[in-house]
Amino acid sequence: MAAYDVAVEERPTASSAAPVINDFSIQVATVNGSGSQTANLVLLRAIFQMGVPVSGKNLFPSNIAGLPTWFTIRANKKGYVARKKEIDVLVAMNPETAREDVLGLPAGAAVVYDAPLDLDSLRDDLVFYPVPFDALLAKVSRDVKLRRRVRNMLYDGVLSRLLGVDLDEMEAALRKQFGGKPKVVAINREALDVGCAYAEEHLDKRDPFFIEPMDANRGRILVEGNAAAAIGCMMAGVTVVTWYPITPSSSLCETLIDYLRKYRVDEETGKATFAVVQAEDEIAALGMALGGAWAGARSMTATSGPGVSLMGEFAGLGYYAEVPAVIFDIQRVGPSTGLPTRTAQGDVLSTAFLSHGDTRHPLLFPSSPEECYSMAMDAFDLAERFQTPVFVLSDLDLGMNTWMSAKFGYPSKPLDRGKVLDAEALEKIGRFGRYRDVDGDGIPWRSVPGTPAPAYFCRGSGHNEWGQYSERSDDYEKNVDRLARKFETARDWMPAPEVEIDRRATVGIIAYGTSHWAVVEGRDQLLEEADLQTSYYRLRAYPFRSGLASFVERHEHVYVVEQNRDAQLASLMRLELKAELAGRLRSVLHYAGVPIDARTITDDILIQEGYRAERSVAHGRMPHEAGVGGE
Amino acid sequence: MAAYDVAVEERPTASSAAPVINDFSIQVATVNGSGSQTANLVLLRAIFQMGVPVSGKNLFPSNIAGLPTWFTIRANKKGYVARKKEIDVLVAMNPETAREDVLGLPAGAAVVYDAPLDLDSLRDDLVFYPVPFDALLAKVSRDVKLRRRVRNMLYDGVLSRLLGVDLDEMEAALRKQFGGKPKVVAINREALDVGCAYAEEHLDKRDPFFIEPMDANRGRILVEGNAAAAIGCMMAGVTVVTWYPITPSSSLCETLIDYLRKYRVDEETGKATFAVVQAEDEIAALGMALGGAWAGARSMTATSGPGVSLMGEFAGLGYYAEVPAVIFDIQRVGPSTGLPTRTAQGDVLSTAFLSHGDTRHPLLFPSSPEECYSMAMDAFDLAERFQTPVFVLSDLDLGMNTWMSAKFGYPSKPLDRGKVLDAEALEKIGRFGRYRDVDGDGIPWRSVPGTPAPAYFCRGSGHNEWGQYSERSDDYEKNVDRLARKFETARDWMPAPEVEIDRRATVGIIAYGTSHWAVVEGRDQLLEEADLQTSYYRLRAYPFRSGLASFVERHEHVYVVEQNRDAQLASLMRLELKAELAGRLRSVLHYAGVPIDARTITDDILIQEGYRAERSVAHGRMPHEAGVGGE
Amino acid sequence: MTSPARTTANSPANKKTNRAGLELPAYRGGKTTLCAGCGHNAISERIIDACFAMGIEPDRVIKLSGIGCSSKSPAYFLGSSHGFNAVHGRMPSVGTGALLANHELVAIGVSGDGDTGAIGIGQFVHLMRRNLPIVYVIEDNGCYGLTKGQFSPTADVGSTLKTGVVNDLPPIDTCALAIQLGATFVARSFSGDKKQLTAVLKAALAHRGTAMIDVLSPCVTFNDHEGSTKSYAYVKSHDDPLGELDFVPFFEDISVDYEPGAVQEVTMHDGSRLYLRKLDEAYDPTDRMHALRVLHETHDRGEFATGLIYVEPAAADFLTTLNLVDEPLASLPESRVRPPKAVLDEIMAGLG
Amino acid sequence: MTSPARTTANSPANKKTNRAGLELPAYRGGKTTLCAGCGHNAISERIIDACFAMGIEPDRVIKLSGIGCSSKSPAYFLGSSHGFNAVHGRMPSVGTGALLANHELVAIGVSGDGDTGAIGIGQFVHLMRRNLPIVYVIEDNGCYGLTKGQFSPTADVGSTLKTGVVNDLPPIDTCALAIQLGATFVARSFSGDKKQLTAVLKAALAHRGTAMIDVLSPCVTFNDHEGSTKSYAYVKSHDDPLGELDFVPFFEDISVDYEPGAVQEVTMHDGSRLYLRKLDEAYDPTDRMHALRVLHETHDRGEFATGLIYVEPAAADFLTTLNLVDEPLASLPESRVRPPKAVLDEIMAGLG
Ligand SMILES: Cc1ncc(C[n+]2csc(CCOP(=O)(O)OP(=O)(O)O)c2C)c(N)n1
Ligand SMILES: Cc1ncc(C[n+]2csc(CCOP(=O)(O)OP(=O)(O)O)c2C)c(N)n1
Ligand code: SF4
Ligand code: SF4
Ligand SMILES: [Mg+2]
Ligand SMILES: [Mg+2]
Repeated sequence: MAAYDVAVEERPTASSAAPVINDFSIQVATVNGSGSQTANLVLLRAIFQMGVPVSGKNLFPSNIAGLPTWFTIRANKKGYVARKKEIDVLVAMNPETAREDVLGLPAGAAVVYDAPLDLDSLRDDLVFYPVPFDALLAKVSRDVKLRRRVRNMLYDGVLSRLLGVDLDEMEAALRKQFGGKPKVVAINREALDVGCAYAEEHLDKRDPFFIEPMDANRGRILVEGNAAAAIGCMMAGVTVVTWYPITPSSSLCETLIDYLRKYRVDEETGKATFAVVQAEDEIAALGMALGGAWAGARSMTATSGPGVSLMGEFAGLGYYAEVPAVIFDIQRVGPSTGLPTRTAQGDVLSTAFLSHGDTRHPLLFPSSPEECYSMAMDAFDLAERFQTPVFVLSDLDLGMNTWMSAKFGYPSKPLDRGKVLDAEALEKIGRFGRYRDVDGDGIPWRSVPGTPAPAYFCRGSGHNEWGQYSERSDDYEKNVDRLARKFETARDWMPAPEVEIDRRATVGIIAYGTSHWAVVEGRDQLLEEADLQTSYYRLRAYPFRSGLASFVERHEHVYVVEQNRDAQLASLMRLELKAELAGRLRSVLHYAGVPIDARTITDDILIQEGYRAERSVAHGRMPHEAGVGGE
Repeated sequence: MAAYDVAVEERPTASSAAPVINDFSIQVATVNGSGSQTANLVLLRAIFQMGVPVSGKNLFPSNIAGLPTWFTIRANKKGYVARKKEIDVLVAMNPETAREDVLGLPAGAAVVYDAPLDLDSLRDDLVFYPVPFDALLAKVSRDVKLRRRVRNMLYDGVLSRLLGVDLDEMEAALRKQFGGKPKVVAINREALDVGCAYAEEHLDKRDPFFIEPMDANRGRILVEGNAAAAIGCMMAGVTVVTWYPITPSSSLCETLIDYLRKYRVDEETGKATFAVVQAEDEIAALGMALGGAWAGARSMTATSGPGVSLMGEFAGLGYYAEVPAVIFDIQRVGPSTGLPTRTAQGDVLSTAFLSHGDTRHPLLFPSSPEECYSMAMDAFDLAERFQTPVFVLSDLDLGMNTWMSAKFGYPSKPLDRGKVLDAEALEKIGRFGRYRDVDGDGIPWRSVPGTPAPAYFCRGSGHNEWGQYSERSDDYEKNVDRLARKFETARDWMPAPEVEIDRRATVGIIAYGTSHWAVVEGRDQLLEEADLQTSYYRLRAYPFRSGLASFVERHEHVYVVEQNRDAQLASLMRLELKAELAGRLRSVLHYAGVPIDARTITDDILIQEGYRAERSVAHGRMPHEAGVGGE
Repeated sequence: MTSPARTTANSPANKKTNRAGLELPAYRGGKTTLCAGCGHNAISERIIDACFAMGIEPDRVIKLSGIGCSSKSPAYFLGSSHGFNAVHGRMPSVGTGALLANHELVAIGVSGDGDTGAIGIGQFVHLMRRNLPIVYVIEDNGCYGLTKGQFSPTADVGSTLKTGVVNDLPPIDTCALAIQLGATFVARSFSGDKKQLTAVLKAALAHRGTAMIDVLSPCVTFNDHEGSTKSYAYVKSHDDPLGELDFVPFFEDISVDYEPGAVQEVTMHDGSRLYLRKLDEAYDPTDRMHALRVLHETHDRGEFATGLIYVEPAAADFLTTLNLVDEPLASLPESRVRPPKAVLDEIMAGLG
Repeated sequence: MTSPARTTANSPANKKTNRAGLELPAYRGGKTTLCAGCGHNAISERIIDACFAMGIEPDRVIKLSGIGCSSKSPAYFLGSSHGFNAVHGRMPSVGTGALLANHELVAIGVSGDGDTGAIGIGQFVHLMRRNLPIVYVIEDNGCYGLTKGQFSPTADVGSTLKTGVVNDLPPIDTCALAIQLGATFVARSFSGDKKQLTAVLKAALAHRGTAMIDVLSPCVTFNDHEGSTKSYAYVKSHDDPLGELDFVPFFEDISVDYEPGAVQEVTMHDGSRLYLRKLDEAYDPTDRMHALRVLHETHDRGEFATGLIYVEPAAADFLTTLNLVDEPLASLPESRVRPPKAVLDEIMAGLG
C-alpha cells in the first residue's frame, strides 16, 4: 500500500470540486485487437484488490481487430455493479471515436487521451490530460515488437497516479495474469512506472475522482459468468460436453475444457472422465447431448440464440421422449444474427416454447456468477430428475464480463440422478413401463442402455405408458397429460425466488438474470429520490413457484423489468396469473444491447407511477454507444 | 335416379326404428394399402352428387400398408361437417380391429362385415349384415390380380342397396376418378353390381339409415384443403416453390406441381413460369424461398411441425432482414414426431414466436377449402406487403380430408407486390434507405436484384435505416421499434374475423381453423339442449384485428375452442387483451388426434357454465380410436 | 470377410445356442409393419442372423435410426436391445452421444437413403470423418418410402414419379462419398443376397470404427418406374393401370445368390433390371484409390459393385482418440466425476 | 483457363474501362474490417480484378455468404451489387432461391471452411449435386476466425489450439468432395497468388454451372500453430509469448508467384510451411478419376495441388434443366403468372 499512500499524500489539489471517492466509472475507448484487455483487467483487479467494489463491462464489436471497443470499469463503494450511464473518467485511445466519446461525457469528467488527438479543444467543461503515448513507449523498451504490446499499460500507469490506484496492486494483478512469465510481468511493470512517472511530472490533478482503499472484498473473487458456469458443470459431474462455437457462449465450453483437462483426468492412467466434442453444428450438438443422456451420461451443450433456433426439433424430441439435457443459452441480441457481441434477455419465449406441438421447457435464470455456478448444478439435477431438457438462460453481460463474487461453496448435496432403474427400483415398481406414472408425480422411471435393467424403445413418435408405439387417442392424451403434470411437479423443485417484502410498499418489482443489479440500485434511487418503497421478487426459474401470485397480490402495480422488446417474461406470467393479478403487471423494458442501468428503471417507474412526466435521459441510450459502421 | 327409386320402393321393412334420413355416419374399417380409398371416395361422391351434404374423414396410420385405417363418411342434411363421434353404419373389413370396432358402436348401429369374421355373436343390439366378399369377388372377374383391386367396391355395392345410394351416381363418381380408363370403370361397376345384387338377394334391411336425394350441393365442389391451397398458390402467381416431403403437407406441393405443370407452362415455348425444387431438408427449403423472395419471386414452402421446428433460424432472418415468404404449416400432432397422421392445432405458439430474440410472425387460419384458396392468395399479398414470412396454419383434417365447398371465385384484386422500388417510387421517396420508414407505417421500401433500383446489402445482423451494418444502440432500437410498428400496421390488413353477435348472449365463443365446424354444430346443440345463446367470433388471423377486445367485452365468458393441450391461441389473446378481458377467457381443448366434434364443445361449455356436472361421453375419445401397436 | 461359418434363420443350426449362450429367437424383434416384400424386412432378418452368428449380447446393443420406413426397422430386430428412433436424418449425432456415454455399447444404426442422403447428409459426413465405432446401414431404395415415393438423392437420373416428374439430378454414391471422407469400412450389398449381406454385416460387427453398408433394398410400393435400378414395381406391362389411390400389392422377397466376380441381373416385377457385380476374391479392399475407381467404373457401366469395397482396419476410432477411462462415463460414480473440495479451493484461490 | 489478358488492381491498365464501360473502382466495396494481412482481403481484391477483367455488370451480380470473417467479405467488393449475408452455413439455399427467381443474375458466393465444411456441409453437398450456376469461393483458413480460432473441418491432423487441444480428425478435402459429388468446375488456389487466383476466378465466372474454388487463405490471428498448413502466426521462435488477451499483431499480405508444375514453399510467420503444387500445363482437368488421384497423391505428400483441378464444361446446369421461360420469374407480369378465369372454371368443373 506504500505507493498508494504516497500518491494520496501528493494528491494534486487543483480540483475545485469536492473529491468523489470510490464512486465513479472509468471508460477506456480503444480499438479491438490492440491488447487493451490486459491493461483493463489489471486496472480492474488492482481496484478490486484495494478492497473497493468494482465491476467491468466490455463493449466490443463483432470482429477481430481494428474496430472500436469500450471497456468500462465502475468502482462503487456501495457495491453497485450495474452499468452506469455516465462516464467520469475517459481514456481516449481510439482516433475514430474520440470525438463522439468526448462529446458524450457529462461536465466535469476527466479525459486521458493520446496527445496527438488534440481533444482538449472540444469542450471546456472537462478536465483533459494529454499523454504522448508513443513518446513514452520509447522509454519502456528498445524492442519495437515487445513495446507495442505494452502501450496500453501506460494508461494504467497514468491512471494509477491520477486516481490513486496502488501500483503494487497493479503488479500483483499482472502476476496473476502472467503467472509464470516474470519477463512479461517486468516489462509491463516498466510501462506502468513510465506512465505513472509521466503523470506525476506532467499532469496536474484537476478532477475529483479518487480510489481509496476499503475492505469490501474479503473472501471475494473476480470471475466471468461463463467461467463460473464451467466450474459448476465440472462440479456437477458432467461427462459429455458437446458444443458448437458461438459468441458469447464459446468461452463457457472453452473454460470448461481447460478445467476438465486439469481436474478430471484420472491421475493414474492419464485418461479422461469426460468427453468433449466440437460438433458440426448446434443440431448435432444437442443430438449428441441427448444421445449421451439417454445412455446415462450427464450431458450438456452451450449456445446462443441462433443455435437455440436450430435446436427446435431436438428440443421437442427431448421433451416428448423424456431425455435429459442441459442447454446453456448465453443470450445475445436478436432477432437473427442481430448484434452478436451485445447483451439481451430475448430468448425467454423461444426457449420456453421451443419446438412445435405442445412443448414446454424449464428455464433457469442466473443473476450472478455464483448462480451460474450453482444453477449449473441445479440444471443437471433437474434435467435428470425430470428427464427433460433444461435451459440455463444467462446472457453476454453475465457470461463474458468480469464480476465480483463470493467464493463458491463446495456442493452440499449429492448428485440427483433421478429415477434411474436399478434392480431394487425395478422390484418396487413391478413391471417396467417406461412412461408409467408410478409415483403420481408425472415422472416415469427410466432404464439405461448397457445396464441390466429392461430395455425400451425411445422414440419421438406416439407411445403408450409401456413405451410401445401407439397412435391411440387415449394413449396420446394420457401421455401428454402426464407431461403436463410432470411440469407442474417441477414447479416447486425449481430454484426459489429471492423475495424482499417491504410491508409499506404498494409497488412491486420483478426481475431476473442480470437485470437484478440495476434493480438493486434502482430501488435505492426510488427510495432516495421519491421516497417510493418497493418490494422485490427476484425470479430465478420457470415454471414459476406457486408463490408468485401472492407476491403480485400484495401490490397494486408490479413492474417486470427485463432486457427485451416484447416483455417476454411478463408474457409467461400473464399466461399463468389470474387475470386480476395479470392486470397489475407493468413492464420496464430495455433493449439497447448494452446492459440495463438503474436510471432507466428508476425513471421509467417514476413516470409510470406519475411522479414524473419525462425521462431524465433518453431511454436506454448512452452517448458513447457509437457503434461502428463496419461489417 | 332409377336405381335409387327402385331401391326405395323395395326397401326392406324389418327395421322397427323410425327411418333416419340423411343424418348418419358410415365408417369403413379396413387395412391401409388395400385400396379402399377408391371405394370410400366413390361412396362419398355419390352421396354428394345426390345433393346430400356430406363429409369424409380418413383416420390412417403412419405406415404404408397393412395397418388399420378408418374412413368415416358423414351425411348430414343440415350441413354439419364436423366429426361426429357415433358411428351408425360400420363396414368391418379388418380382422384385427373388427372386435373393438363393433364393441364401440352405439346400440342400433348397422354392421356390414366380411362374413368369415363372425361378428354377429358379439352384440345383440346391432344389425348385422354378413357379406362373403371373397366368394362374391369370384363373380366379378377371372383375373385374380385385377379382382383383388375391386374387392372394396363390393361393399359400395352392398351399401348402395342398403342405404339407398344411387348406383349410377356411383358409376359417375368412378368415371370422375378414372377419367379416361373405361376398362377400369367397367370392372368397378361390375363389382358394384355384384355387391348390390347380393344385398338385394340376401340382406334383410333392418337398420333405419337411408340416403335420400336432396338439393343442397348445387354449385358445390368436393375438395381437400391442400388441393384448394395449391389452386390458391397457383392463382396467386407463385413462381418459386421449395419443399421437403412431410405428412400431411406433401399433397399440397404435389397437387400444386400437377396444376403448375398443366396450367403454368408457356403454350408457345413449353417453358415453365415457375420453378419447383424438392430441397434437401426444411432448412434449405425455407432458405431457398427467402432467396427467391429477396430476388423478387413470389416464394413459398409447405411443411408440418417438425419442419417448422427446423426453420427457426431462417424464419428469424426473414423477420429481421424483412424478406417475404409464405410458409404453409399443415399441422399434425406433436410434440416431436408425435402422431404424423393425426390432426391438431398445436403449432400456434411455435410459429407466432418462431426464432430467438424478439421475433414475431403473422399467422393465417383457414377453416375451409375456400379459405385455403383465398388465404393462399392473402398470404402472398401480406408477405410481400409486409416483407416478412407469413405462416398459413392449416391442419391435417383440413388439408387431407375431403370437404364440400362452394366453387372458388376468380380473384377480384390484382396481386399486391408491396413496396418494391421502381424509378417512380424512387423519385418519390428521395434517397433510398432500405430500412427507412418513409410512410410512417413501419414498412420500408425494398429494391430487387437485377432491376435498375439501387442495391443494398441484406443481412440478419444489425443495420441502420440505410441498410448499413451497425451495432449502435440507437440504430438497433429504432429498427426493432419500427418492426413492432410494422406488425401493428399488419393488424388491420389481416383477414377480418367472421362475427355473429347474438344480442342476448352472455356467452361468446372464439374458434379458428377446423374447430369452426364443430362450433357451428355445437352452438345449435347449446341452443337446443340448454337454450344457451352464444355469440361467435371466428378468428382468421394473428395479429388480431382490433375488434377482438370489444367482442370479448360484450360477453361474460368467452370460450376459446382449440385443438391443442396448452390453449395456445388463448395464450396469444391473454398477451394482448386487457387483464379484465383476459379474465373472461375460458378454454375448450381437444387434443385426441382426431378432429374435434360438437359434443365435446357442447358438453364442456355446459359443464363450465354450470348446466351439467359431467361429460356425457369421455372427453375427446371415441370407441373406435383403437390405434395400432405397430411402428 | 470374417466368420465363414454361416448360420441363417432357416438352417437347422438355429436350435443351437451361440457363444453368448442364446438361441436365434432371442435376436428377433417386433412384427414388421412394413409392406410385404419390402427389402428392409430382409435386411432386418440378416441383422438378426449376423448378430446371432457373432454371438453379440443383445443387452450391449443399441439400435439407432432416423425417420422413414427403413428407420422403423430397428423395432423389428433385437427386441430386447435398447433402441432410439431419433428425428429425421439425425441418428449419427444421437449415436455419437450414446457411445460417448458408454463406449462398451455395440451400436447398430439403420437409416434410409432419404434420411442419410438428404436431410442427414451433414451428420453422415461428420460421422464418417470421425470414424465412430458404429455399424451404419443404409437401406437404399432410391426413394422416400414413408412419405409416398418422392425421389431421394440416390434416385437414378431419369427415374420418373407417377405424376410424370423426372429426376434430373445425379445420384449420390454413398460408398464413394464415405471413402472420400475417410470412412474405414465401406460395403455395398443387396437386401436379397442372404449370403453376402450376412457376411458383410458380420464383418462390420467385427470392425472397430465406422462400418458403412449401403444395402440396395427395393421399395415395392413406390419405386415402380422403368428408369430405376432399385425398384420392384407392379403390373405395368400388359394391364391397364388401375390407379387405385392406396392399393399396395403383395410381393414376395426377391433373393439372389451369385459368385464373387460375377454379375447378377436381378429382374424386378416391372421388368426393370438391376445389375450387381460381386467383387471377386482377388479384390484388395485396402487400396482407397482403387476402391474409388471400381465404384466409378461400375457406376459408369450401370452396375453396382457389391461386397466389402474398402477397409482400413488399423485406423483409430473416435472413442479411442478421446482417451477415455476404461469404465463407461455413464456409470462413473460421483466420487470420480465431482472433484474434491481441494480442487474448488484451488480454483477459488486463483480467482481471489 | 480462359482470358489470358490479365488486369490487376495495380497495373496501369486500371484507368481503362472494361467491356461493361466501367473502371476498376466501380468494382470496389466498403473498407474491410478484417485483420491486416488476412488472406480473405487478398481474395476480395482478386474478385474485384476478375470481375473487372471479365466486364461483369455489377448490377447483375448478387453476392452471397454465410457467417464468418470470410462471409463478411462480400461487403468489401462490388459495393454497388446486391448482397445477402445469410445465416451460418446456409448460403447455398439462399443462392439457389435467388437464381430460381432470376436466372440472369451472376452469383458469387463466399463462404468459410467452417461455414461450408461444418454447419453448411449438407447444403454444400446438394449445391454441388445440383450444379447451380454460381461461383462458390471457400476462403479456407483451417479454423473458425470470427469465433476466435477453433478447429474447422479443414484443419490438419495434429493442429494445436492455444489451449493445447489437438485436432485428431482428418481434414475434409472440399475439392475431392466436390468432384465426388458431381461438381463441374473445381479449383484450388492460394490467397496470395494473384496471377493464378485471378485466372481461376475469371474461368469460374465464365463457367455455366457450379464453380467451386477452395482458396487457402491464412488467418493471421488464430491459426498460429506449427501443425497447420494454412497458417500465418505470430512471434513464436525467440520471444517469450506475451499472452495479451486480445492483441492482434499487424501483418503484411504474403504473395507468391510460381510456375505451372512447380512446388512453391510458402513460409509462414511462425516458420511453418505450406507447399503448393501448381498443376502443370499438360494436366487434363476433364478426367475425373485422374483429378481425384492427383488430389489424393498430393495430399499424401503434404502438398496442395493448385489450379483448375476438374472441369466438365458441357454438363447442364440446374436452371437449364428446369426449363424456365426466358424472362426471370421474378419479373413476370401478373398476366403470365395468374391463369385466366377459364382455367379456374375448368378446375372447378373437375371437382364439382
Ligand atoms: C424434419 C422432418 N421432415 C420430414 C419428415 C417426413 N419424412 C418422414 S420419412 C421421410 C423420408 C424417408 O425416406 P428414406 O430415409 O429413404 O426412408 P424409406 O422410407 O425410403 O425407407 C420423410 C421426408 C420428417 N419426419 N421429419
Ligand atoms: C447458427 C450459428 N452458429 C454459430 C455461429 C457462430 N459463428 C460465427 S462465424 C463461425 C465460424 C466461422 O468460420 P469460417 O466459416 O471458417 O469463417 P472464418 O471466420 O474462418 O473466415 C461461427 C461458428 C453463428 N453465427 N450461427
Ligand atoms: S413403402 Fe416401400 S420402403 Fe416403405 S415399407 Fe413399403 S415397400 Fe418398404
Ligand atoms: S481473425 Fe483470421 S480470418 Fe478473421 S479477419 Fe482476422 S485474420 Fe482474417
Ligand atoms: Mg428410401
Ligand atoms: Mg475459416
